[in-house]
Amino acid sequence: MALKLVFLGRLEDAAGEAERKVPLVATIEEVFAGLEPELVAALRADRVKLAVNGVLVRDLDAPVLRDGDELAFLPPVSGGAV
Amino acid sequence: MALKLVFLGRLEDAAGEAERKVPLVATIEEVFAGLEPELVAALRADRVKLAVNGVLVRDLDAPVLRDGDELAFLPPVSGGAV
Amino acid sequence: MSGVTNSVDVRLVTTAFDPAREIAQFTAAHPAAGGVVSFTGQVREDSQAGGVEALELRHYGPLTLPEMEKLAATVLGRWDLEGLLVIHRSGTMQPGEPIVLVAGASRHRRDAFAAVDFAMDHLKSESWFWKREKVGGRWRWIEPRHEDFEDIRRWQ
Amino acid sequence: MSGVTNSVDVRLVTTAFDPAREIAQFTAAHPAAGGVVSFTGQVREDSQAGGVEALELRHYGPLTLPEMEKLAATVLGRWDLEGLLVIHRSGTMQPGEPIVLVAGASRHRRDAFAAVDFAMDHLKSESWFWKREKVGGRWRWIEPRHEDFEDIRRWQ
Repeated sequence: MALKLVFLGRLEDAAGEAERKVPLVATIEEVFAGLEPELVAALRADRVKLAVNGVLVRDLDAPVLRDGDELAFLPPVSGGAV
Repeated sequence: MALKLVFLGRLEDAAGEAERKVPLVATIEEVFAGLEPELVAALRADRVKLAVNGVLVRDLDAPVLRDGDELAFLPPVSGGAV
Repeated sequence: MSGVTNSVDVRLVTTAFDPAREIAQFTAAHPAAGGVVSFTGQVREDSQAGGVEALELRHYGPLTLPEMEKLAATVLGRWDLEGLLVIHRSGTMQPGEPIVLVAGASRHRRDAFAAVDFAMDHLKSESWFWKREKVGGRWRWIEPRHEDFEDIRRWQ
Repeated sequence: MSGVTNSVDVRLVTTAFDPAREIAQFTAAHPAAGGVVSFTGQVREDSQAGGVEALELRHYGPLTLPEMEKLAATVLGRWDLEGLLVIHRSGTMQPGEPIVLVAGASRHRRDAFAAVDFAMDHLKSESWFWKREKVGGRWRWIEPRHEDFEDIRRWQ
């Protein structure tokens, strides 16, 4: 019974890894409660978006998590210099 | 002692040929006097331009012609459908 | 409005591709188009010190390609195109390597110009790619730039 | 404003050329450019009856290439380009054959888009080419179109 967290872009540096398995909990708040405070601050930053199983979530409180769910944290996409 | 006339685009059809040698005369009016009236009408049409030795001439009366001069009659360039 | 004969080809690739070959095939595939506009973006070679030594683009599988496909559908609905081609790299690239190719074929060239320009603006600022550059042996993530949002605003 | 390293290559050719190869060489020649925009115009293949069987472009030697070179200089002065390539066919072409290629390389893509778009508008409406088309076995000269003047007015 687990969740998969995916950290994109600079959030990978904040997490120290691109992906992490965590025990299943029901809410995002409970996921955050189990993570390092610095990482939580980075994930909560303005403009970081969350996708659950590839679908963007508007409200962090909304989803009820299930076994095997993939939570992807998406910082703003990079601009192009070209 | 001759002039070379060059007929571009649809003026080639009007002249029946792309180029024509004519005897040297001093003015464009005198050149026209030696051509078929239908061709002169086509050459005098609005927006037909004249280049003498590759230089566009603004005023048909201006140039004094010399032996070997090349007179090119340039109808409007074709548009592109692309 | 897009006709029935138009085609769309959207690819997310993880290895090098050859833009010239893709443009040639795309052009040959659209003989009824009078014109083809293409944009090729490549990793810049910087002769000065401090230039980029390598570039890495990361994508997120469940989002990146599906959103590129949605963008292509938007472009096809907005301009009259015979065909649209979008190829975007992911992974690590060296200077001189192509990153992105967008090509549009249309009967009238204005459609292809606008479509490719629009697609590039939106690929650059909205598509799900995260980029890092290696400069002086160290990797750093690239943040969004103000100009990217300005580029997009032109179309609203 | 154009820098010192930019290059301009303007050609009037009387035999077929290969746009993909030209684009590849042009792109490779400008590694400091982040982006290359190209426009390829080709003789349309029309599957319907009444389509164009052949197209002929005539030019006038003393004017056509010199004016193309002046246009290229104008483009280089107006946008910040690493390079500009203009190739225009003259002579008789079959459906599917390329007529014109314009490519611009720039550090920032907006310059290349605008430069190629501007160059095409002016090549189409102002350069010294006379065109005739063969339809149903008969050649007819093509007159200027109202849209061509409108295209140009956008830049004034």
